[in-house]
Amino acid sequence: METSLVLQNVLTPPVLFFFLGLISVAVSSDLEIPAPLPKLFSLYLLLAIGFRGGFELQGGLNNQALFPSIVAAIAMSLAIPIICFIILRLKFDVFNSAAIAAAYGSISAVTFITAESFLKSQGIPFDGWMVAPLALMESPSIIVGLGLVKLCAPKNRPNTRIIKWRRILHESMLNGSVYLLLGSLIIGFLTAAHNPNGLEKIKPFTEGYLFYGVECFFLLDMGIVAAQRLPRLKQAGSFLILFAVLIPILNGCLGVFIAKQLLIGPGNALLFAVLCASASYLAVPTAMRMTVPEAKASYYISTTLGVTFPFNIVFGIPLYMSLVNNVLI
Amino acid sequence: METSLVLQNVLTPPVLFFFLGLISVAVSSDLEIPAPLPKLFSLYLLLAIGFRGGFELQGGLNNQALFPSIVAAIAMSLAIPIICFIILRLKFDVFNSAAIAAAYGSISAVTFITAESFLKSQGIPFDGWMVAPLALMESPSIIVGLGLVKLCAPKNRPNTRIIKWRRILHESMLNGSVYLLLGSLIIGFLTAAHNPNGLEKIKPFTEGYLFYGVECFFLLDMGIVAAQRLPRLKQAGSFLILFAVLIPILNGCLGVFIAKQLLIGPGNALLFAVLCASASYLAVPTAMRMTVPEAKASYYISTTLGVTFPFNIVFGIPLYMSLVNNVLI
Amino acid sequence: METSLVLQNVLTPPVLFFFLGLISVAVSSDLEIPAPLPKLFSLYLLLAIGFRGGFELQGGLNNQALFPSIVAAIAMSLAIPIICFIILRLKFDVFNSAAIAAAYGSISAVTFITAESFLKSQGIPFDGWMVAPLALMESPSIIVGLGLVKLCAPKNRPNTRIIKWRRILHESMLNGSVYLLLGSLIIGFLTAAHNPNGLEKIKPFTEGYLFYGVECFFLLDMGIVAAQRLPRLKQAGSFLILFAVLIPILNGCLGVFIAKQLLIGPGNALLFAVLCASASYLAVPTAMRMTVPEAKASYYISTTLGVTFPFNIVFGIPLYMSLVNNVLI
Amino acid sequence: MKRLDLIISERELDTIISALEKAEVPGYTVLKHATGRGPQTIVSEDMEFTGLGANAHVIVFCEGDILEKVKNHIGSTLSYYGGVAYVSDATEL
Amino acid sequence: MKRLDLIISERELDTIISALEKAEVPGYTVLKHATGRGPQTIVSEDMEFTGLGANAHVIVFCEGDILEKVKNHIGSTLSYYGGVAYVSDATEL
Amino acid sequence: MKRLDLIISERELDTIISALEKAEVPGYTVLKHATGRGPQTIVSEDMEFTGLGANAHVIVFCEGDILEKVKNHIGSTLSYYGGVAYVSDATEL
Ligand SMILES: Nc1ncnc2c1ncn2[C@@H]1O[C@H](COP(=O)(O)O)[C@@H](O)[C@H]1O
Ligand SMILES: Nc1ncnc2c1ncn2[C@@H]1O[C@H](COP(=O)(O)O)[C@@H](O)[C@H]1O
Ligand SMILES: Nc1ncnc2c1ncn2[C@@H]1O[C@H](COP(=O)(O)O)[C@@H](O)[C@H]1O
Ligand code: NA
Ligand code: NA
Ligand code: NA
Repeated sequence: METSLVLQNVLTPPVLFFFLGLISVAVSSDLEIPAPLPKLFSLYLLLAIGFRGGFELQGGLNNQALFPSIVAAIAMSLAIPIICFIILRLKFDVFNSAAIAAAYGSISAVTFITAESFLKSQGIPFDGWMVAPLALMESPSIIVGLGLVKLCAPKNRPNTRIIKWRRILHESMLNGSVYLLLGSLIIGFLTAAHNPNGLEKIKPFTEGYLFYGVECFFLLDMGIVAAQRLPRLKQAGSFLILFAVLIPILNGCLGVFIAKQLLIGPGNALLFAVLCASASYLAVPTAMRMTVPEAKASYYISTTLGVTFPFNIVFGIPLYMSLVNNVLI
Repeated sequence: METSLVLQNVLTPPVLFFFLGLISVAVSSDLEIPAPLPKLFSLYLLLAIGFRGGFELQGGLNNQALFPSIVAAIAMSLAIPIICFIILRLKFDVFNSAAIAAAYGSISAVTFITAESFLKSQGIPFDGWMVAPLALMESPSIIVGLGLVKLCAPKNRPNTRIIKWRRILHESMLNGSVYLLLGSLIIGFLTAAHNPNGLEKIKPFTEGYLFYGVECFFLLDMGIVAAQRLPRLKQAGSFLILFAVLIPILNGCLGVFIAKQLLIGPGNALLFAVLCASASYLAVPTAMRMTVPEAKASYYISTTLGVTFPFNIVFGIPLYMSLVNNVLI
Repeated sequence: METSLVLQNVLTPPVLFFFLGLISVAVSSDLEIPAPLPKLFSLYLLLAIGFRGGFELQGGLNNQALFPSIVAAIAMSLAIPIICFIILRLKFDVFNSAAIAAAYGSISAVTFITAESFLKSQGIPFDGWMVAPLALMESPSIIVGLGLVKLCAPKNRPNTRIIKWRRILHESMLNGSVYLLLGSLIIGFLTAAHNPNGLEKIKPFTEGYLFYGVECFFLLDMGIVAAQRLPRLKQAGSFLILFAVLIPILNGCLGVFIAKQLLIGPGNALLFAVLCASASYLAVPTAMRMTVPEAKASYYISTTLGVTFPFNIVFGIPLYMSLVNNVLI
Repeated sequence: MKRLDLIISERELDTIISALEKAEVPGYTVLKHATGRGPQTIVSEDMEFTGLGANAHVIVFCEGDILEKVKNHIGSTLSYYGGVAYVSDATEL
Repeated sequence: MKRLDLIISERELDTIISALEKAEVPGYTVLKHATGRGPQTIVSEDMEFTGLGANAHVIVFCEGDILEKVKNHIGSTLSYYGGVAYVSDATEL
Repeated sequence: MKRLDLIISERELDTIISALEKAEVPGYTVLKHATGRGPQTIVSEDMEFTGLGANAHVIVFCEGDILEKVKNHIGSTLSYYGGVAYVSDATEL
């Protein structure tokens, strides 16, 4: 990996604001973005990327690489939790292992957005419909995670805690973030197909500088949140911290390798790798909290938000990019 | 009414997001737009349409149709509550009848905005100063509603509950939403008259894609709110539900008929009909809650938000449009 | 001072919205901008002006006037608190005098922004890097204020209340507002230097109409807040009210006089005068509340927000402008 | 010492606060954005944007004799607009 | 009269409210956006955006006999998801 | 069991929480964005944006003997910055 790539990634406004947030906690400034403002940013980003994904999907329907990419993405979101589960079982019980594993099978939309910004500032083209795989990777990993609990949980789990498949489907498909993302994708698709006029009117809202600005703001907040998670990592132990750094690298490599088979070009390949490497802090934690209360929330949240997210934002993206450059070209 | 018009209306992003909100409650997703974000959207929309109305009014001062339209609008907002009151008294006491009647005499700014979006996507021209009638229809209907209570309330209403005219004027003119709308209208007017430079700078904020995007977001929330009102409608009974569907149709027809006399063209005619047909969920409920606590808030809120608003957004607008097309042309 | 300048200033949208807020309290409308929306506006404005200042600074590095302006600004933020302290000691104890004095040595970013809008609507050019002096005037005045307490406080101040220099530096440099402003400035600088591509993408977010719109919204809120402070001014007494009007005039004159020596042109001169004349309601009150709890918050907040801020917004800016015109030309 | 818990609509908050001041309470604390159900109404968060507002929870720590005065001053507001008021014992830490 | 203070996660609020309704409480008040620490978890404001939600503080004023019913209905939720429930005395003002 | 109600400025929240942890309370709940008036200051919502912050209402359910420790740890903060602390009786549901 060329260090210049890392530097070029770090010197984009979103990543710089992420550092500003990190540092504010380190020097104990009282900078704070009070609730529900982060929720506003998060809702907006999900709506915007969903909508954009939808109309790009409409335009990309004829693209040969679309369908294989989606299938590969879903396959990865099914496979990664199982791999992670096996590794995590070395140290953790079924509940914690399954919850953490599900988070790594799923994705982080903001990591994806940051990767897109990186590609843009590098002038590397990519396809907008890569949002479709993103939108379809949340649910499968939740299903696998909860399925693992259902199958592997100790037999003496009390009756009240038996998970029903109905419940699993509900949690995986109707979680607010997943629902908004998929819903906006469908709306974008329908609008592109039937109302080009309406599309023109809403496109600048979902793509223009407002998106970039909100991305910066949200990363500022994520910097604060990530830094606040760090002290709680001590509890988690070094095994988990190592896991949170090595697994994204492993998954990112896997992603690059698969992207090569898909012949989707270097831009899309980076995005695919980032989807594999990133871990969810929206849908999955919520679903796990509801159905697997035995798992410690601080484990699956501190690792994804406190380690994997910053790692990917700062080092992961340029790392996977240089992998893509060396493997694909 | 041509079903194609309904479909064209439904396939605009704002209406699609409204459905997304409705469905999220139906399938019990946990999608939520926490307070005070809806307030932010609502404040922004009021400020923006008020300001836009003000500068369009400045440009339209010479338009012959302006003054008659305003007079007709005020007349409607005085007449509709009386008609509604007479109908509602068949089933409800004076307090509930007056409160519901006042809501239907007033307007819903978001229904108006949605109608404008519909006109734009249909390529039908309309005048920006139609916001002036909108801004002037809130207060009169509140005055009529409270006047009806003052005149018709049973004589044994306790002394503490006697409404003073001063209070009525205060509630009708200085309600936060009315005040912001009228104030922004005046600011827009003054800016257009004295500071064309400042006007150019703020116009994109009040008209551009930000407006359209916030409209989508707000309708997403309104979908959630409307769906949450539905269960409470059972209490209200079928008379009220029927009322909430038929009265907008009646008022919409009246509106189209009057618009024909005003010779204001099909675009403006639709907007006028929508003003008549829509019901208030901002200023009127607040004023009624303060001055007529005997009226059940769930009646006047559930009907306007849970039935009339969705009806107008989805079916009403295309219905009035086809009426306009058949009556005016 | 020509009254026409006042009128031209008053008839800009931001100032009109400020009046709309003031009046809403006067007529007791229930218009309200609930927390944390004002915080959102404030964070956005700080981030945007900081970022803009940063990249303008990058472009203005070769400008001869830059360095002298910064030095003069810091000197003023050190001198003004001492002057104010001496005057205030006539009536107030050390704690209150120091706290109020520090506020007047510091700046109000929104007054600065309003002055920029005024310059733009007058077509008078100014330099974007004037944000750099702004960003560097908050901390020194806090240091002077707390230093004055440390030196002049009665010897019988209990041990727990002894202020440590470390604490003073922390409060003055790492206050959330100062930190965000300085941090965004550095990010803007770095982006301009290393990532022109990223700069183009974020510039419209920090400069475009969104900025102007949020400025209007924030001034609407400031109008409400200022008017709500007024009743508490009675407690403060006429000495303080007079102080809050005369001191900005004095400081503004001083500012114009110094700006003349700096040869920075009329636009920059107005901005410099406004920096001197305005008083802080963000960083300084927070720092004082933490370290000098003996000072009455209602004194330093009511004067800055309730008197000096409105005075500057409405009369001060055109007054300093006409001073600039008469002194500089 | 006594502790008074008042739950009323945010729209009546100013009236209630003035009444408390008239009764000369030593202080009070207000928590807004409360929701709930009473014998008369349901107050939900999703209606806050309309201007109807949510409930406010007002806490007052004061001597028992002040409570009588409070009762006189807020009684009419509570009976007109609804809301509840409960008293418990409390001692300073 | 008794006063019941329940502190639970916002995610379980609907379940708890239904349980209270089943126990036929005369009313309740909910304060959301509470944070805190219990024997099991730390709940902080900065995680609200993820959908995990903060805590809710539920206050119920009711007769003592209703509390037994409440206990039966909410017990399983509390033991499954955590949360605390305390009772004190209260009298109407 | 006892119930402790603390009302302090949000700016001192971290200090107070550390003090509670040092006193080894079993848990606590925090409600931010409280406003109010005390003998010394008025805290209103419209100043929150400046960074002054509003008040926080901290609730602790704990055994009586822990309260003594709490008192020792938070006393100086309360007397320096203001705020109130009251105790009532409570029993687990
Ligand atoms: N028994 C109760 N326990 C707790 N809160 C209550 C109770 N009754 C009413 N409330 C609160 O007081 C508000 C006003 O009630 P109401 O008098 O029905 O309008 C409700 O929205 C609840 O928040
Ligand atoms: N002793 C306590 N005093 C006050 N609040 C508590 C206490 N224990 C728990 N809580 C609250 O109850 C929530 C749930 O606690 P837990 O049962 O640990 O999940 C915590 O987040 C606190 O807000
Ligand atoms: N008697 C009281 N009852 C309820 N809350 C109080 C009381 N006194 C003070 N407070 C609260 O404690 C905060 C700090 O008060 P102070 O000690 O005056 O700074 C106030 O803003 C109120 O929210
Ligand atoms: Na992944
Ligand atoms: Na109407
Ligand atoms: Na100054």
